[in-house]
Amino acid sequence: MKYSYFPGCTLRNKAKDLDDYARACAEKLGFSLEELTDWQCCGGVYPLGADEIASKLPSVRALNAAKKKGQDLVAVCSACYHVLKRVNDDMANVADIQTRANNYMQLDTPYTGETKVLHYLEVLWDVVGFDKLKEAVVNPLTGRKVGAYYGCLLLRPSSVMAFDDPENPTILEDFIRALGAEPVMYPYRNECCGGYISIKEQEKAAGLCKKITDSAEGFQADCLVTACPLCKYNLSKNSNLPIVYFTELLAEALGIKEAQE
Amino acid sequence: MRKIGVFVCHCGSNIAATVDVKKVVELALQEQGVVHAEDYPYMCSEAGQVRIAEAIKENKLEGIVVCSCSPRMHEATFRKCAERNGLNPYLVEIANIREHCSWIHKDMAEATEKAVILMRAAVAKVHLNAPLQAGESAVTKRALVIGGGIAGIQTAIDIADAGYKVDIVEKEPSIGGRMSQLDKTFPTLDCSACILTPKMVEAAAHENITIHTWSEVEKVSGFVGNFTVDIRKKARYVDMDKCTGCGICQEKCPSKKPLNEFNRGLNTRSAIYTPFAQAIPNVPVIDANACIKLNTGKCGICEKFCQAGAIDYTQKDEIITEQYGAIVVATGFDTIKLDKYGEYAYNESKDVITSLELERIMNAAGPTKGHLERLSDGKAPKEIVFIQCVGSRCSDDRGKPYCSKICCMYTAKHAMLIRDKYPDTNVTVFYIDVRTPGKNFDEFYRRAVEDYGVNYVKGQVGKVAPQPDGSLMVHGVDLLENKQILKKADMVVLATAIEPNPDVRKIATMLTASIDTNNFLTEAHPKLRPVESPTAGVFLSGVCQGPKDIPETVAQAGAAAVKVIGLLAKDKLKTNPCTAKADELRCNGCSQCANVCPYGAISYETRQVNDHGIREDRRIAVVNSALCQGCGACTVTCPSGAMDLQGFSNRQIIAEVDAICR
Amino acid sequence: MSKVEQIKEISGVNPLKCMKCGKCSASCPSFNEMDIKPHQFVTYVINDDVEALAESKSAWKCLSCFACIERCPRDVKPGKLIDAARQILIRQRGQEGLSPDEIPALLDEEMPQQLLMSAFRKYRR
Amino acid sequence: MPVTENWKPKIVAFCCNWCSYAGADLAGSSRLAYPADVKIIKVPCSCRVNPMFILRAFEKGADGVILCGCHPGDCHYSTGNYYARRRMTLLFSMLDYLGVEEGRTRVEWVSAAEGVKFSETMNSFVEKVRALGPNVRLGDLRCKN
Repeated sequence: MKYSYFPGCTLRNKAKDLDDYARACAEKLGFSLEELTDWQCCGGVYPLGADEIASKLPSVRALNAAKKKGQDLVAVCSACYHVLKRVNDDMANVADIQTRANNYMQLDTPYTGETKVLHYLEVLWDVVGFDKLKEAVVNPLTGRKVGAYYGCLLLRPSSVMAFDDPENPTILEDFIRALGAEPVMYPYRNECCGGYISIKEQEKAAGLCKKITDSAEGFQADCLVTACPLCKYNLSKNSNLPIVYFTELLAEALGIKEAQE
Repeated sequence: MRKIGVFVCHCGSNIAATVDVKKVVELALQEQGVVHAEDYPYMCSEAGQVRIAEAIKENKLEGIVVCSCSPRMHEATFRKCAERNGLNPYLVEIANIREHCSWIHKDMAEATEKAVILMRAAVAKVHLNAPLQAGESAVTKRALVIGGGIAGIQTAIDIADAGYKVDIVEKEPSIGGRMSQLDKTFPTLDCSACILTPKMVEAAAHENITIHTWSEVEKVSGFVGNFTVDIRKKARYVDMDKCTGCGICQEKCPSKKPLNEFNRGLNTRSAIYTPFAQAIPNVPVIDANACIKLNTGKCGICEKFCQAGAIDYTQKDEIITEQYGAIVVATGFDTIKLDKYGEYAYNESKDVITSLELERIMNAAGPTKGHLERLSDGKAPKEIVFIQCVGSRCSDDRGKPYCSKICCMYTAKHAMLIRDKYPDTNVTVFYIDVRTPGKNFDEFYRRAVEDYGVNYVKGQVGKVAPQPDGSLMVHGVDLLENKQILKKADMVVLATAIEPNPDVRKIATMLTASIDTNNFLTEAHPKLRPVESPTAGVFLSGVCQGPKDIPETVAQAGAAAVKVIGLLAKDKLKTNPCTAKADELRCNGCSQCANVCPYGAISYETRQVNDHGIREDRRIAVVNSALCQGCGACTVTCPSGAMDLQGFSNRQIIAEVDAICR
Repeated sequence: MSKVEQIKEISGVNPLKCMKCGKCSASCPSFNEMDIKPHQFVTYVINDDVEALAESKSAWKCLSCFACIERCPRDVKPGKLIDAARQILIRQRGQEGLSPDEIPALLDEEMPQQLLMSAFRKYRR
Repeated sequence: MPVTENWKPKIVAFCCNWCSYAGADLAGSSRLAYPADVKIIKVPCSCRVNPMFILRAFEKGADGVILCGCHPGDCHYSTGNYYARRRMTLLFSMLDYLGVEEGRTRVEWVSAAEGVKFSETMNSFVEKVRALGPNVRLGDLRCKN
């Protein structure tokens, strides 16, 4: 199975781990990620305004490129996934945005939301299957107590993201379980880490992160997994609790991490 | 050419403000056959009807058209008026120039033009109306009440007291319904069982009432006065006549895993069970899914211990067929599922409960024997938070758009009872509005605040977060102080929205009773006929029609009973004369009409016909006008055009089409 | 078009649907930093009080975490309203929430590009 | 017929007595506007509508015909709307064959509680018929003055 792959700006440098492990694990699990040739940054945040068209165009280009290849479009970074999926929804369902974006793009055939946007975790869940994933684990993470940190962007708004239950998601917990570790349930796993606010208001972000990591530690988590470089940055900066990308954990369980090191 | 009169109603300013009524009158007089036309402020008023009466007499009118409100509102009024004055009531047509015209258009010229066209269509139709005579049908003097909660019980008792037979069909093993699950009732705090049980006993003992518990309505056919209903009596596996209700079977039954529905699944029960101690009938049922004997053939312990020999594993479901003149729907409600409200951690924490679950916890017969304790660790909660409007007043796809009406009052009740019995327990209520319209209701709520020190906070809760120490962190807001509140609670109670019992959809379909987008049954008129369904002979009692508390439910139950009694008191009912009729010269006896008739109203007979001088025997469709409900399915199916519907004949409808397209 | 009309247009939100339950404010992680709270924001738009919104810090404090949008029982989406107000501010020159000169001092070694991108989108045109 | 700016379509709406006519009443009592071009004919059930009536309307110059009944499963007479649906499917495909555009005919289920839906349905239907312009296909010249 081949997927179009949108790595995103951060996975190209600061979050290279997230990217490398994702690709390596994909090969091991029998699917491959073909990076789109000339993708542009998604912008990091979804432009909420109904009249913001230009800032949605990079996503439309990526979506259209995947459409031309006849592939689903996979993202690993929560923010890229969020932006791509919401722009795609606009292109499928919001007539005004659809018309105006297509007017800009001047495509041979207009893009109307045909591409399916998937998060890497969804590929693991829906295509590979967590039971198959479990079988592929060579280095089960037995005894590790891992808290899933979802943050905001994977889950909300659920009407568009339709990723998991927005208040009590389970996909990462199931993933952790498949790798042989013990998932730790804690209530603030879908609360905001502060996001972009940390550029100007470190203390604000620190407070929010502390609430999250304190809660996870209270429930005995050894570490947290996340899919978002910004969440990882904020949480790591404000806590001693190890924060790892879910792909790193995956690579470790599949025996890829050691091989690469 | 018939002489037609046209009467244009102003409806005060409802019509006249948007439709030029004088113009309608003027143009009506130009229509063929119209010999009289006039307008009047309120045609439906006594004085308006007098004008119609005089016009009928003076002009020897042979048909009238009233341009007014919807025929659903006053067609009957004007038909009666015509009949009193010697004009066949079916020679009256209504042009709906209010709901379908003046109320939806703003431009006077446009509305007037439309009103004129609607008038013309009605005039064209009435020229072709036939004088019809309503037939008569007998009334079966027995009523069916579907649902044995307080609504159904009260309706049944009231009908039975008037001397008519009533059957109650209840799908649970006992009558009693939701009210039997409640601990205390507002605003008097009397014990629910203490006031309900006597009613249950009264119903059971009443010579005119038959109770079918563990039974469901399976099929309904017929029409007002003459319903035929199949009732499935589910296998109880216990002989109702032999059982003495001693209860030893329940004590000895080794299968103790099934969740106790009566206690909202908070504890378990045996496979053979009566839902609660005061159950009526006091005869247990065997839960076939959980019974070891029925599933494996082994066990049989209940049979061994039953001294009365009442256990019968061979029982099968039984279908009984009964005749009724009237049917009352009293199917009640349930609380909504909370799966979509993950932020309140209902599925994550045992100490987040619904208010109905709290009723069971507070009740002496409940899972904690009436002690207020946390279901997670059995500890007494010291800090309780109530959250109002969970799933009510929502316009998203998670909840219900309506106010559930009872929650403000029962929460005040719970808060007060807890503060009274456990004074060292703090109670906080997060509310949006406190709605207390009802006798002694606001006083009751104020007592909770002023005398019992319940802490009411105006604001909602965004999240309930279970903490490592087992407590619940409530993230709320106080809108009056304009600050966020973090409250550590031991128990959170959700005032969960109520919704009609999910079975009501199936029942409404069987009864062809209409239902609204929230699954509440629709009334014939929201103000003036609140206990009648638009389907004749079907009546509404209790929450199936809309959220209600107990006093309102009982009042409506009585009102529904009165309507049933009024129906059953009649020996004969007038039937709708707008029935199908076959033209014997055109009918070729092909049977296609009988195949589409939902009422089995069409049969065939061989009859001698005189077809333009040729006499021969032919097989001809005959419509039983008592059974025909006038849908018209047969008229369109008939390949030779022999079948027509009186009152809505092909010629009449075509005349309307022509008038509109003119 | 008035500013309030612009806010409604950009956000696509009908503030009249609000029943003033406060669930947005109960859910908001930036509540304490906001001078006009999320639920008040809706009322200010209804009351056409744009000056107050323009002077308010709230537009810069919203994290776009979408908790209010997710939980709002009336589908009002206060977060979209706040974002629309922010849009109107940054579309006026000199009103941006972040100037390029400030940035070097804010950077650190670990900071992901995503943060810079997001911050630029949120604070500037 | 040339389309003038003042052209108004003639639209016939057949509504069943139990659901859709009541839905139209509710649209009225809720003051939910729709164009005056729509004229409603009450029938007991959607199954009373003979395809002949619809042909007649087009013949007499109607520009659009819409049939409204109870939702599937909610018919007052149990099954009438199913018959209506089947008949209209056949009729509409025949009309399409004859060149009467698809947008000029429609079947819609509107319950007694759906005043909003009734109004929205009529608005969108009229808009569609307006866009199509006057119906010229089945108009019988003998019916013109």
